[in-house]
Amino acid sequence: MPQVVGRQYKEILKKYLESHSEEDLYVGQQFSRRFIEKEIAPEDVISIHKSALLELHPELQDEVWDSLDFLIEMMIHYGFTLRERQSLIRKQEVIQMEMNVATKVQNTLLKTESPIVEGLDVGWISEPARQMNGDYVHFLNREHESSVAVADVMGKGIPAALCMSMIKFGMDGLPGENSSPGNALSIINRIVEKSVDDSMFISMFYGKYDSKERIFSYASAGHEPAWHFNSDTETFSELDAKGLLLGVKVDSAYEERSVSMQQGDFIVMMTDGVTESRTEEGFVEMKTIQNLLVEVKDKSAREIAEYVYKSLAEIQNYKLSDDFTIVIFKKN
Amino acid sequence: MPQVVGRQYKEILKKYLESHSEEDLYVGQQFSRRFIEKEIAPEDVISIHKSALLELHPELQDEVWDSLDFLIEMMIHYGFTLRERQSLIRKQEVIQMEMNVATKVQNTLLKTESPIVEGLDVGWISEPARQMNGDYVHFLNREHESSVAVADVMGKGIPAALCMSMIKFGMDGLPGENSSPGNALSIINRIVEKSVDDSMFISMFYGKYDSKERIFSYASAGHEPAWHFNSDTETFSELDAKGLLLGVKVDSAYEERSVSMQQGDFIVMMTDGVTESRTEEGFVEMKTIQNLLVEVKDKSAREIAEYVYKSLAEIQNYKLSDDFTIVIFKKN
Amino acid sequence: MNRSSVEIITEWDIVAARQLGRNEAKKVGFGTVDQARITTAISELARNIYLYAGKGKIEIERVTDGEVCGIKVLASDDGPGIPDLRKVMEDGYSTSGGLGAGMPGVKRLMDEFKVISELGSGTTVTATKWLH
Amino acid sequence: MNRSSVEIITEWDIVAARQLGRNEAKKVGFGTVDQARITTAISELARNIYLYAGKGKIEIERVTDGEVCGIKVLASDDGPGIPDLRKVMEDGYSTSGGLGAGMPGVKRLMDEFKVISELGSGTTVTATKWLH
Ligand SMILES: [Mn+2]
Ligand SMILES: [Mn+2]
Ligand SMILES: [Mn+2]
Ligand SMILES: [Mn+2]
Repeated sequence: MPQVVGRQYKEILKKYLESHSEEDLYVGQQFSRRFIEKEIAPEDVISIHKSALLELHPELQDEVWDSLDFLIEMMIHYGFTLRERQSLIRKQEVIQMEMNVATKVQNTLLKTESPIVEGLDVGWISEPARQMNGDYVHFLNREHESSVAVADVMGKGIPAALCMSMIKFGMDGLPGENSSPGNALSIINRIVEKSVDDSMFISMFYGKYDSKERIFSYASAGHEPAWHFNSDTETFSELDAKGLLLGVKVDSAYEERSVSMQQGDFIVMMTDGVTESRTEEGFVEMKTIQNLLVEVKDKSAREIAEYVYKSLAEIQNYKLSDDFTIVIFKKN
Repeated sequence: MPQVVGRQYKEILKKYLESHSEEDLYVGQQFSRRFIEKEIAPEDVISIHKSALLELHPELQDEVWDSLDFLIEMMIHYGFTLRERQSLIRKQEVIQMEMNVATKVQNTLLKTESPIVEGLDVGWISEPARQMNGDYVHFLNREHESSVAVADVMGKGIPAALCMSMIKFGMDGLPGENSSPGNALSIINRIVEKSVDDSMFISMFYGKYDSKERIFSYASAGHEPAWHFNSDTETFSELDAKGLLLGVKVDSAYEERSVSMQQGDFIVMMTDGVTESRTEEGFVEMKTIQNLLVEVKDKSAREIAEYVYKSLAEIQNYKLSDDFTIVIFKKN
Repeated sequence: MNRSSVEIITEWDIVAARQLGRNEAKKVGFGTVDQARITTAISELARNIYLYAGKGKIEIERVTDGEVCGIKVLASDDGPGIPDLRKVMEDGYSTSGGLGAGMPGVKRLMDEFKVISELGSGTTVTATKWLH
Repeated sequence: MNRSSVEIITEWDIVAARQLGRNEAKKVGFGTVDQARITTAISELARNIYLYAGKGKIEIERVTDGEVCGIKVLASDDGPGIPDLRKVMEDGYSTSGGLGAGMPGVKRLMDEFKVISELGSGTTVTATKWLH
């Protein structure tokens, strides 16, 4: 402990004992903050205090000095917590650096490309609320078929990131003959169930457009329903299918349904970050989002997706409360 | 603040002021530890102390009480650090839970199976020093060829885990015509370089056994040399080839070399966790490890790998200082 | 009077804001330690204004919620605003950077805490402590 | 005498070990705060023996390294040993679990620290503090 600290402390304490002024307390507190930066423990502060008081008022009774010695003893464990805090802060800084690298790796790893299939216009956007995206979109192209998985990993952070790599493996490994949405979800479910903790679930919507038959078939693992926009009637119908979240049960079955698409129709697949967009007044209504979609129904799939994102982000003051993902399959 | 705390404190302080006994200080410290568990801040402790002293010795001068008020003021920022520590501990617990899940996911994700190729006996072991393994082994089987990549990711934790998923992608995606060790490393290097932070490097040894030609060819990205055990002469020769670590330069070239294998010969590929096994006396000598290998030269590849691991783990008192990976390709 | 305020322009105004806060806290009936906590919170907010916004205002209001009394501190400025609020509120960051206990500190010293900040148009912090 | 020891069997022995440590620390010339730190470290080690090993020993030795004096504390027991030393030494774990400041605390209170533990055959901790 440098002597100069003790001398300065004594000066401040002396002034305070003479004047009781707020200014001295302010100066004292600023001084105590520097103590913390220098990792001076609270027991040291009591000791500095005792020495200062002893110099200023040596006439005080023994009880004063003894009671301060007792107080030093009481502070030793507090001193330990202070040093522990320093070490925890350093650890947290290391983890933050790791997360930055991990985010970069993940982005490269999970890159996916929109499919090019005759008669189908695909557009999508996926924006994380925080650093790492817990939503995931993966496209798969096979001859005249174009598939997409839209997933929301419950739980965030590191396991979510690894989980997505797993989904990607699962999808890339799907055998051609099993590419129907229901089968695909069953297979991915088995992989997820096997490798993931019970506390971690994934919701997934799996859609496939067949450009020969002009049919969109789909299955859902506890995911947000998609919407089908009918360009004739300018109305939306919900596309939902029965199925448990991925990872709950090893032998889950996934209902498969389909709908035929006319020119100008589009399918909107999304995560709950879209439907549960939140403003200070509460949730944004489904009707509001559908109205946004109708406003730009004649634009390209990409423009539709971006318009919805920008509008909803603006309403929320650009502070997303959840990861936001929207995928548009538009028949043209 | 429950009044009972103040009363108990007063009793302990009273006894101490009367007897100055070590026992009272012990009781006092145990008491202060419970304060911390109850998140009682240091400024509260001073305040409790002041009240207790005031009841015990109301006759003390004003300077005593004023100086304790000053001390309370000095402790406020310390109180903040205590609460911050609590929050940092909770955060760390969350991260630990995430890591547990992530480890499980990673293990499933990176599962690899020993190749089955005529005339080749393969055995291997990879043991992490800590929770997550920063070494990685991946096998690839193609008709009469059997390849293996042995990698050591520098840097540990989350990005290392994601990195390995990337290597797996890279390898699974290797086109058949590029399966020569040198080409394989070039391709993987490009993937790594593109997606990984400059501060993160991977060393990799890539070996391929051709069962038609009975030739083992190899390339190395700054990795530990492998050893070739010649069963005729019972000697080892080093297999090393020129090449930079993965991720350093986008267009690194990797020298490719080969060696022909006779019956009873085997190749030992490993990470520096094997060659740099450390005991209290220093590093384990290369000669020691090679002697271990000779001892079990007639056993199966799997037995050889396990024998080396067990012997070296024992020498190190079962406390690995680095991830430990050894792969044996044995010609039979 | 239920509400009083101090303009923060020089470092001395920080002391004035502290004094005002301590007096009010004493009148409401807070004990020594809570007086010190409320005063420290005001001090931090005023110092942030002085250091990073140049000028602003600290207002102090005595509040009641049913039978419970309390003290409410309002710190406002037209300064540059806080670019990344989430980061500023995170533990370990603001303190290690030497910015002082800053926002997370104030939040912990008080019972309720709210901060609104817009880049280029300033920051408003509201913090309340109730007499338990 | 350069070395003295206390057997730890009952909780009162913890107090005796503390007293011995404080006296020795005072003799070596440590100030009040460091005396308290050394005593606390001894207290923690003795308490660990008392709570988790049943019985053991605290030895205290005055040491010198060139011109520097110091005090060395040796805590040994034949208890069950520590199953996961790495975890025990990690910050945040041992304290939150109610085991007290435990090992990381002792390590921080002293200048040098070493622990050897074998499952089923006991634990030995050596901790030294130098007079700066
Ligand atoms: Mn999510
Ligand atoms: Mn979501
Ligand atoms: Mn490594
Ligand atoms: Mn290594």
